[in-house]
Amino acid sequence: MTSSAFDGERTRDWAGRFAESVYATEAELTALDQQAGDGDFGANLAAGVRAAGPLLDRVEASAGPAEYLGALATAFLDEVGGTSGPLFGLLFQAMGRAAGPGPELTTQALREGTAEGLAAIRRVGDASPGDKTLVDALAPAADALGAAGEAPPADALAAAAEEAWRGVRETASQAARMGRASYLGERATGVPDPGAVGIALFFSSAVGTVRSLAPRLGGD
Amino acid sequence: MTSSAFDGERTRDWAGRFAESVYATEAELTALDQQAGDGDFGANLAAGVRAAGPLLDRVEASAGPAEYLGALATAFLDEVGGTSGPLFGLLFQAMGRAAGPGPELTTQALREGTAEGLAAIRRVGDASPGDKTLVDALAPAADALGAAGEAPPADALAAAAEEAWRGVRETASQAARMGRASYLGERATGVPDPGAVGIALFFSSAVGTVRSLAPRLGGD
Amino acid sequence: MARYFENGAGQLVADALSGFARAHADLVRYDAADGFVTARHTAPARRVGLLSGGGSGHEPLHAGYVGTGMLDGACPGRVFASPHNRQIFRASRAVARPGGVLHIVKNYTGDRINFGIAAERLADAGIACARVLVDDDLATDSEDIAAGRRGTGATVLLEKVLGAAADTGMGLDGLVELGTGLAGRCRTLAVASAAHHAPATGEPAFVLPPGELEYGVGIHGERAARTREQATVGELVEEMTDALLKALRPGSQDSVVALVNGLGSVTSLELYGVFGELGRVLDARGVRLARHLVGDYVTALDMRGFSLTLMAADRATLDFYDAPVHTPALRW
Amino acid sequence: MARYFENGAGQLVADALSGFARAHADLVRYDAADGFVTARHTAPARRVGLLSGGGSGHEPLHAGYVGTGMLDGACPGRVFASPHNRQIFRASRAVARPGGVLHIVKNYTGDRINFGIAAERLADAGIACARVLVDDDLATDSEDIAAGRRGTGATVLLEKVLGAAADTGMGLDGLVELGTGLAGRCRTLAVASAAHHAPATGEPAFVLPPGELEYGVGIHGERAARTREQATVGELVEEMTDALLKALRPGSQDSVVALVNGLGSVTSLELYGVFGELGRVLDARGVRLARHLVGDYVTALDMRGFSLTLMAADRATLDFYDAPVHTPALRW
Ligand SMILES: Nc1ncnc2c1ncn2[C@@H]1O[C@H](COP(=O)(O)OP(=O)(O)O)[C@@H](O)[C@H]1O
Ligand SMILES: Nc1ncnc2c1ncn2[C@@H]1O[C@H](COP(=O)(O)OP(=O)(O)O)[C@@H](O)[C@H]1O
Ligand SMILES: [Mg+2]
Ligand SMILES: [Mg+2]
Ligand SMILES: [Mg+2]
Ligand SMILES: [Mg+2]
Repeated sequence: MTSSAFDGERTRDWAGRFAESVYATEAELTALDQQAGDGDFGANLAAGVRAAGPLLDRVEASAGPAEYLGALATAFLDEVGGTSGPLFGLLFQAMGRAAGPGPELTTQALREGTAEGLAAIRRVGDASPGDKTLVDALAPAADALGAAGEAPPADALAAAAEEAWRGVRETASQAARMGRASYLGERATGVPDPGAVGIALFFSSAVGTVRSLAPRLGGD
Repeated sequence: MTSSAFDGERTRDWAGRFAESVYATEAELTALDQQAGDGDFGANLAAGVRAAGPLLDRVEASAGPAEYLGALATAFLDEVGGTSGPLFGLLFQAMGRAAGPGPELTTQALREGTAEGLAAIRRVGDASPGDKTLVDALAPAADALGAAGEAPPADALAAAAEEAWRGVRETASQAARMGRASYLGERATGVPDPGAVGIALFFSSAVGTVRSLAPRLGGD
Repeated sequence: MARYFENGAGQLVADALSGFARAHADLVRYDAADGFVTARHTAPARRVGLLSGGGSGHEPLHAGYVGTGMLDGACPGRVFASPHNRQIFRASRAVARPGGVLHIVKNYTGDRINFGIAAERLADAGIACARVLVDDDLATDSEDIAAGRRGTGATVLLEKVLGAAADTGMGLDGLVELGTGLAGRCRTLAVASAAHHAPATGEPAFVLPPGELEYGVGIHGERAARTREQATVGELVEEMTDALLKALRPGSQDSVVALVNGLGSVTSLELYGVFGELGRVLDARGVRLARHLVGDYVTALDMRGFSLTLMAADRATLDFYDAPVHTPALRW
Repeated sequence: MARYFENGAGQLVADALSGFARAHADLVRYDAADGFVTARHTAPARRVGLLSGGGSGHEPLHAGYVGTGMLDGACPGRVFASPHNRQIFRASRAVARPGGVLHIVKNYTGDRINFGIAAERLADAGIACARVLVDDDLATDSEDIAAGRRGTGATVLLEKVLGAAADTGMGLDGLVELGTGLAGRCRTLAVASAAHHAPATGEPAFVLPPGELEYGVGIHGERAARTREQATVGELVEEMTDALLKALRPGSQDSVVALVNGLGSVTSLELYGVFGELGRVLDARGVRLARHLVGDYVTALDMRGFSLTLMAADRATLDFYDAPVHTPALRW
C-alpha cells in the first residue's frame, strides 16, 4: 500500500524510473522494432529520456507534478524526431496540463490527462484501437484510470500499467494497419508493438523500475 | 617454290585464308586481349573478316588485287569499331591503293603499300615501335618487304610473315605504353600483344592458313 | 560506411546541407540551427508560403525544389526519418505570408504526425496553416493499409504546380483544393532490382535473388509486398503503365504528365529506355503524353530501380506546370 | 542483366537513344541509321560546328550536351567503346558549317583513332576539320604512359566554353587555340568505393575489399593504378584538391571552376558533402572558387565514386562559361 499523496518529488522519481526502465530495456525495444518496423524505436525513446534528464534536473525543488510532466513533454516534443517521440510528448503535455498548478497529482487529473493525451495522439496519428500501435496500450490504461474512481493515484497508476501490459500482449496477434509495418502485410504478425511497450513502461515506472521486458511479454 | 604471278584470284584466296585463320584462332585472340586489354580483340577482328565476306564475293571474277584489298579495307574501315578494326582498314586501304589498276600484285607494290599503311597507322594511332601494339609486328614486316628486292611476291610475303611473328614474340616482354593496358602499369607484361598477332596472321595467310597460335608464340 | 563518402556516422545530412547551401547560395538560405532551407527570391504576388519536408535520402527532394516558382522552404529530416515538429514549426514561421503557410506532406505516419503537431503549434501562434497530402503510391492502395497510400514521385509534380498557382496570389483554400484534387489524379509505381545500401553499415538493405525484382517498392528501403521475375523493360513498363492508367482513368479532356524517375543508381541509359517504352504504351492506348521529366527526382539513396508517375492533367494544370521555375534541381 | 532494365543484350544504347530523342525532341534530332544526335537550334553566328562523342555509359555525356550554346552534335559508341569512324564522318558532315567542324575528343586510343580516320575522310571530302584533345586525368600523368593522360570530367567544361566561343563566330583556328589552352588548365582526379556493374552480366567489374578505395580510377571500369584506405571525406577531398592545385598552379589572375561529379551511384548527399569540403580547402589555400557544378555530369554506368575537376579560368573564360546554354542536361 503506497501513501496516497503523489507530489512533485514522487513525479520526479516516476520520471527517473521511466528513464531507467528505458535504458534497461533499450536493446529489447530495438529488437522488437527491427522485426516490426525500422529498428530505431529503442534509440528514439532513449533519446527522449536522455533529453529530459537536464530539464528535470533544472526544475525547482518546490515545484509540483505539472512542471516535471512539462519537462518530459518539452524534451519529447522538441528533441525527438520520428513517429513515436512527439506522440509521447503529446501525452506528457496533456497530463501536465491536467495536473494544473497544485502540489499534488490526483487520480482525477491522471484520468483527464491520459484521456486528453490519447485524444491528441489519435487526432494527430489517426490510429484506431486494433491498428497495432501505442494506442493499444494507452487506451486500456486510460480505461483503467477511468474506472479507478477515488482510488489513490499510485493504485490507479498500477492498475493502468497492468492494463497497458495486457494491451501490449494483444498487439502481438494483431496485423499492423498503420505505420511502416502495414506495408509488409502479414510479415509483422506475432511481434508485440514496440510503441505500446513504451507506454506500458511509462505507467509501470510510476510504481517501480522495469529491468526486462521478457516476463511481461510472455504469458497472458 | 610458289608461282611468281600474284593475281586477283590469289589475292582473293589470301583474304579467304585470313578469314579462316581469324575464325580458327578467335578464342586464343580473346584470351590474349583479356590479359592485356578488354577482351574484345578476337570479336573485333572476326567482325571485320565477317563483314568482308559478302564484299569479297561481290568482286567480279576478272578483277585485280586492288579490288579485293579494297573490299577488305571497306569492311574494316566502315563496319568495325574499337581501336584495331579501323587500323587494319588503313593498312588494307594503303595496300589496295599501291596495288593500282593492274592485274598483278608486285613485290614493289606490296613494299609501298605496307610502308604507307604503317605510316597511316602511326599517324593516326601515334604509337612507336616498342609501345607493344600492332606496329611491332607491322614494322618488321614492312622492313622484310623493303629488303625483299626483286623476290617474287609470295616469297616476300612469307619473309614478312616470319618477321611479323618475331615482332609478336618480342611484344611479350614489352610493357604497354599505349592503349588501355598502359594504365595498368606492369600488369600486362609477359603477354604478347593481340593486335600484333592479328597482323602476323594476315601476312601468314598469304601463304597458308593458321589454325593455332600456340606454336608461333612459343619459342624464338 | 566504407561505401559512403562521409565525415562520420550521422554527419551525412548536415554536411550535405551546408555544401548545398554554399553551392546554391544564389537561390537558397540554410538555417543550420533549426535545420531548414528557404528561398531567397519569391514572387511578390505570392500570399501563401509553401513548405515541404520529409526524411533525407530522397534528394533532390525537397531542398532541391526550393526557389522561384516552387517551394518557399523545406525541412529535411535525418535519413529516411521525418523532420522534427519544431523544425517544421520554425520553418513554417519563416516562410509564412499574410495568407498563411501550406504544408505539402507525403503520406507517412511520421511526417503526418510531425507536420500535424507543428500545425497545432502554428494555430496556437495564430498562423493560418493547411495541408495537401500526397498519396500517389499505387502499390499501397489496399483495404488492409489503414495508413493509406504512401506519397512518392507525385510530390515533385504537385510542388511545381502549387508553386505556380501560389505565384498567382491564390489563397490557402484555393491551394488546398487545387492540390488535393491534383493529388487524387496522380499515381506511381516503383520497381527495384537492388536495394539501397544503409549508410551506417554500407550493406544492402535487403538482398534480392538474381533475376527478381521488388515490385511496388517504397522509397525508404522497406521491401515491396511482392517480388516478380525480371522481364524485358518493355514488358515491365507496359504492365506498370496499364496498372497506372486503370487506377487513374484519365478523362477525355485530360492528357498525362509523366515522371520517369530514377531511385538512385539506375543509369540514365535505362531511364531513357523506360521513357521510350512508356511513350509507346501511351501512344498505343491513345493517351496523350503532354509533358514529361526523365531523371533522378525522388530517390531512395542508391537504390537500383525506377518509378513511373502519371498525373492526369487538364489545360489549367499544364499552364501551371509550364510556368517558369528556378530551383537547384528544376529549372525552365 | 537481371540488374539492368533493358530489352536484351546490346539494346541498351539504341533504346536509350530513341527514348532520349523523344524526350528532348524540342532540342535534338537523332539519326538512328547513322547513330548520331544533332542540335535543332544553334546560334546563326556560329561558323564552326562542334562535334563530340565517345563510348556510351557516361551519360549525360555527350548527347546530353547537344543544344543551343554547346554541341552541334554527338556520336555515342557502344558502352565504353569508341564510336565508329563512319558515324563520326557522317555526323561531322551533318554539323559542319562554312568554317568547318571541330572535334572535341577525349584522349583514349580508340577515340583518337576513329576521330582521326574520320578527319582524314573529311579532308578528302574538302571539309575543314580540327581537334581539341581533352586530357585532364591527373592519375594517368606519368612518363610510363605514352598514351598520355585520359580525358574525363573536363570535357563538359570545355564543351560549354567552346560552345559559347563558337557562338561568337570564332573560326576553327581560334577554337583550337582556345580549347587546347584551356585543356591544359584542367585537371581531374576520381575515386571509387565500388565498381560499376557490367551490363552483360550484372556483376561488378571488380571487387574492392571493404574499407578500400580505388584512387585515380578511370571511367571505363579499368581499375586505378593504386588503392588507398577509405578516409573521411574531408581528408580525401583535401588530398585530392591539393594534388590538383599542385598540377595546375593557377595564376594570381585566375580563379577556378570546379566540377564535383558523381560517377553513377554516389548519392547527392555525398556529392554536396564533397563540395562543402572542396570549398573549405580552396578557401584555406586562398584560391577563389568562381563557378561550380555539383551532380552527375560524366558517369561510368553505376560506378560508386566521384571525380573532382578544377579548371584555372581567367575573366574571358568565365564570360564564355556564363553565356546561356540550353541542352537536355545543362541549362542556364
Ligand atoms: N499512426 C500512429 N498512431 C500512433 N502510434 C503510431 C502510429 N504509427 C506508429 N505508431 C507507433 O510508433 C511506433 C514506432 O515508433 P518509432 O520507431 O519512433 O517510429 P518510426 O516509424 O518513425 O521509426 C510504433 O511501434 C507504434 O506504436
Ligand atoms: N595507339 C595504337 N596504335 C596502334 N595500335 C594500337 C594502338 N593502341 C592499341 N593498338 C592495338 O589495338 C589492339 C587492341 O584492339 P581492340 O581490342 O580492337 O581495341 P580496344 O582497345 O578498343 O578494345 C592492341 O592489341 C594493339 O595492338
Ligand atoms: Mg522505428
Ligand atoms: Mg580490346
Ligand atoms: Mg574494346
Ligand atoms: Mg524511424
